[in-house]
Amino acid sequence: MKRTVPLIIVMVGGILMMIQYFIPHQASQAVFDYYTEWAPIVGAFALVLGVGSLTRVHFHRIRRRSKNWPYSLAVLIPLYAMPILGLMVPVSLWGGMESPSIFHFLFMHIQVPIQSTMFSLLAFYIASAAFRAFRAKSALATVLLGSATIVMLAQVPIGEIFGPGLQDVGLWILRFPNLAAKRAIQFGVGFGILATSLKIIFGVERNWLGGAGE
Amino acid sequence: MSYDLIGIWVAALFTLAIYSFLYKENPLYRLAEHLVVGISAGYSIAITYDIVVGPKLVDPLIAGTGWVLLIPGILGLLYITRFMPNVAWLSRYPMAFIMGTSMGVGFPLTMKAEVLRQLEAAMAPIYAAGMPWHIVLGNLVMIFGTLAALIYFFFSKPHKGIFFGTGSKVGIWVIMLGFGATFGFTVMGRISLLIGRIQFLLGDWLHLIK
Amino acid sequence: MSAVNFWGKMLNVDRRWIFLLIGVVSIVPFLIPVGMPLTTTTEVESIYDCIDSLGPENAIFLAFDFDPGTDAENMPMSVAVMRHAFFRHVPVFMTAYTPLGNGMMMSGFEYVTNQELPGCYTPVDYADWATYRDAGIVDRDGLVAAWEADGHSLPENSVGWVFEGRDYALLGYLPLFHLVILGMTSSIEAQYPEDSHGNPLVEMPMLREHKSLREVDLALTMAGSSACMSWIIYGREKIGLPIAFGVTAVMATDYFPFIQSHQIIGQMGGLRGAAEYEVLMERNGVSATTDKAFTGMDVQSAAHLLIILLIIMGNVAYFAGGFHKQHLMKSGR
Amino acid sequence: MRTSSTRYVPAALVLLLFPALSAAQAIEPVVARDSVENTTLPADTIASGTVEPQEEPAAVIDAPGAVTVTDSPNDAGDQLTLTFEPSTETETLFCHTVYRRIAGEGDESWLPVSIIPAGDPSELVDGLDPDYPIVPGVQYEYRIAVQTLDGLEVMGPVTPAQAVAEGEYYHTGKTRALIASSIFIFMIFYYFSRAQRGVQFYLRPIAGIEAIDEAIGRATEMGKPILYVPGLSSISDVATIASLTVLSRVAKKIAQYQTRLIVPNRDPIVYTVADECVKQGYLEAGRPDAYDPESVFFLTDSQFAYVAGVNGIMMREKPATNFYLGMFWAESLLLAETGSLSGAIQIAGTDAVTQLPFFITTCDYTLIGEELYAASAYLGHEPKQIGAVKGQDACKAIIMGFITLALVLTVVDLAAGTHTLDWLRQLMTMSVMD
Repeated sequence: MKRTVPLIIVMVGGILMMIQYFIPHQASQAVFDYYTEWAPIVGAFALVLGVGSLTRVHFHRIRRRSKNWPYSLAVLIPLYAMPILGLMVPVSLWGGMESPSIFHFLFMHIQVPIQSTMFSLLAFYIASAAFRAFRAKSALATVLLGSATIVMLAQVPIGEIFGPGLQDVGLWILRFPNLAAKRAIQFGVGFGILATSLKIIFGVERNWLGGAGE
Repeated sequence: MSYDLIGIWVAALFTLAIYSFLYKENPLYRLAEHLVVGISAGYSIAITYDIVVGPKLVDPLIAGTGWVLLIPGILGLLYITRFMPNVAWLSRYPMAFIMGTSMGVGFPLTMKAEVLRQLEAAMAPIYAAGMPWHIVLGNLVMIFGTLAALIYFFFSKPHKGIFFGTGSKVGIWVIMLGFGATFGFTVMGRISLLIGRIQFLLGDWLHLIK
Repeated sequence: MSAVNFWGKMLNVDRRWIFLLIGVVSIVPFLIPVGMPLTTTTEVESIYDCIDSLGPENAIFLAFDFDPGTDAENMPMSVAVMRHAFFRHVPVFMTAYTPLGNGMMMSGFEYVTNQELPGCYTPVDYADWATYRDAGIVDRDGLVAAWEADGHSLPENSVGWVFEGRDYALLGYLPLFHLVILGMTSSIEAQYPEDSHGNPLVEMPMLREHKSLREVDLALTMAGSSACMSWIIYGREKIGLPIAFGVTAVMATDYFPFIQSHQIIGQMGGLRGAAEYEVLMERNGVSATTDKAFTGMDVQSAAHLLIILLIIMGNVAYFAGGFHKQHLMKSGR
Repeated sequence: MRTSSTRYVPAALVLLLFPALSAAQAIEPVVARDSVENTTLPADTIASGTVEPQEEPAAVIDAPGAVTVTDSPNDAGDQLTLTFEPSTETETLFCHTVYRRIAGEGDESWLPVSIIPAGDPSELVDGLDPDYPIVPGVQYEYRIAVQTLDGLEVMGPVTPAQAVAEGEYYHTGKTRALIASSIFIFMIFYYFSRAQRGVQFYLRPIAGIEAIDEAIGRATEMGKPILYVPGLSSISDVATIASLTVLSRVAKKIAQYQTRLIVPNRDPIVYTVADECVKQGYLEAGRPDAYDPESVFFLTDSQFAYVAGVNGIMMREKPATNFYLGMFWAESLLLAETGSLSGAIQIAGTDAVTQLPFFITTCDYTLIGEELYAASAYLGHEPKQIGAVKGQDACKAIIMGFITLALVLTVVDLAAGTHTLDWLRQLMTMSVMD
């Protein structure tokens, strides 16, 4: 009941959908139509997992008054305020999801700038690592850095001053050797994904069952 | 002050709060970091209810037209049991449903789109009439490079001898050329993100640039 | 020994100085713009040509498959494509792969229709032109004529009208989006009974003309993650839907095999790809000026030069200082 | 298929351009120039000849001819394929309209299922339009009308469909995907079963794996701890699973050498599993008493705060060896940079292609992509995992075989002027659509 039934569901669901692909018949199509209708509904609830663990971690921090606990309020308050303001309060400056509203404001003027700025920090870190850590320690690392330099120059207008050929070389690297490497990796990754799918469908890989008690 | 103007000032404040981390970690940075976690999760809940759970589950149920939807509805609700230690195992049911079916659906399609199609494209002719030399060279590099890189990721034979030894050596060189391209593009991407923020700060906020 | 110390000190410089350096290099070119010319590549040109060959009888999908984190890269390309489609009067269906992408879709549309910016488009809400629709005026030219005959005139900055349901539809986010793509191959309306403003799709003229993905001429996915692959696996391979990618630079190199295998018609990679599109639009008179992506290219140039210099200096210091001999193990990769 | 479907676009447009007209047609197909002259004739008998021109002798145009209906192959019984003889008229012909009704129903049931502009091929797959679905097993009747540029509509004869839509039980267009999938599944299960029967497989040595022992030994000599970062992703990530397998082996080695281990975690579930792995490793080494519960811990769930925390550990504890195995995003760069400055030996491994270049340039050893999976099978000694690696290898060998064959054929073609490569490619080519 606890492990066997989920394993059966995975196996039946997986094999059914795999076979379904090859059968165009209306009965098979009906199975598929039910699936496309139901899966988003089930999938939508998966959000509960993330929200639940966030709530649990931060609620504990507040209750135990652990170090920096007030920041946990900064997680929990918007977490619950957003859906309440967006869905339950009538459309006004306070409620609703369209601009202007608190919901829209929190997303557009706090979430978006913070998240995009977070990622832009990496420009600084990459510069620092360029100086302090990227080493041509071996022939292979040298090839990597060389190819990177050519591509970096070829991608920006200033690359032109190093001669018109540089851009062509950069594009050539992208279109041929890069393509070869990525295609080979893709074959490997593709087979890896397929093998993992098989292992999960046939119950060889059961790690995903973990973390929910015995 | 208008809604948008306040918005730009608040956004600028938080942008600077994040950048202040470059100097030193500080409370303002930490506040911003936590806020973003809460807001993005809260936003996802609201949107998911508004778009899926409401119109596709709750509305038909209230209208009494979709009793069969109770099945996926209840299956979905079982996710909540994850937080009740005694019945946490029930949360495996919806997971099993989603994982099994999506892997089953994906299997033949992945085989077709990522393996067979790519194999078909890898079997390209090297030369066609009127092809310039660098394309022909490129085609040769592409075909031999793919083969060599595949040899590098081949684990069943030792990397010795002409075929496997040379092959894997050429393979790793081709892979490094490819990684060089990735490296260059990654640097480009990170700088672009910085450019986006500077355009916001100097343009939308301070109006120093157009 | 003192030489080693010098190199060692140099390598161990407080990295905040390097942060400052990159900050300065990224700001100065904005204040002194040069506008170096940019050459365009076939990967981007083929997308441009494809959209340029379409008209009001066609339709495209513009998928906002990215989160705010990659806004700076994906938004300029989305905006460029949207403007181009509006210019050619090609109906645009807009979707999102994630809930946050839904917000990006709204923000992209708001940017293109921001009446304070020159070259904007003026949106007409679905409800606002209901009377014309009821009167059966749904073709574009007739609609614009009737709308303007009733005393509506374009605002100062605007270059054209866009009618909701005729020229664009904001469909938004749905979960398990790969299944949504599959479902839309037989019917768009079955997946999206309403758009994100709550308008019924079934009445929209653009949906009446394009009921499923089979009747759509191109899907562009603006992606910051491997979400774009769903369009290939579930759209392209199912019904042969033509796909174009607009991806972040970090991912761009991975998708060259798909261009060669003709699974995608073209690809815009990062800010540079968006800048190329802007250049193409300006060159062909689609827009009066280039936009943010092209302006950013000066900074991109300067920053790339700086990073390359830093790599060279770092390696010189490393090898001159003899740090490469320090590791006792046999040298690795 | 694509071209035939896009042709509905202009067709539908026509419908919208003449909403009144098309509405009238839907209800009562008539043959008249304008609505005033509408004479509702017995629809089934209408042919072009019956129309009497009212004013100046207008072009009386030929009605379209016979309709041939066949069941579409490879569908769910919701499509019919139509071909018809188009009207011979070329000058004033505007379009053909295809009407359909269930056999035996009245004239009011005619549905204008498709409009085919003049000049387009006179064939159609009916049933793709979600507004006019075809029900499997139902007998339909068709008729084609022609419309002239000046709005005249002339009806063709009513034709009962010669076929009824039926769903098929096998999609003949998917045979290649079926063969490929079957070969793959067979290979994986073949090696599974061989591995389970105890066959020992050869796996080539991987440099990074061999360095693990050396790196642990070095840390022991120096009396410094070892840092192990199991990636930042969740437990469902294949890379995380691989990393945890490696971790239990590393923990076993460390237990033998009695070196200190530090494992900071970002994901709460990965943390619990990692803790179990380390405990298990110590147990297997026969030193459960040496296990320090403080060594595996949950740091924080926020990406950059996690990096800051790990970097702090690196600067304070100065570990002799850093392992970064698992799934990494942007933080790879920050971790590896700090590690290289602290002078540690670094061994990295991930399947995140975009992060690999940073690891390669900053770390001493890097497991590239699949090498990480193989490493976990290698170290984990689980027969099925090794079997899976072998099965995937066999499939890669097939791919290599095809590419080599194509290479040979292209050379043959160039030398002999034949087209053997085209032949091979056609053998592989699948229709773009299902």
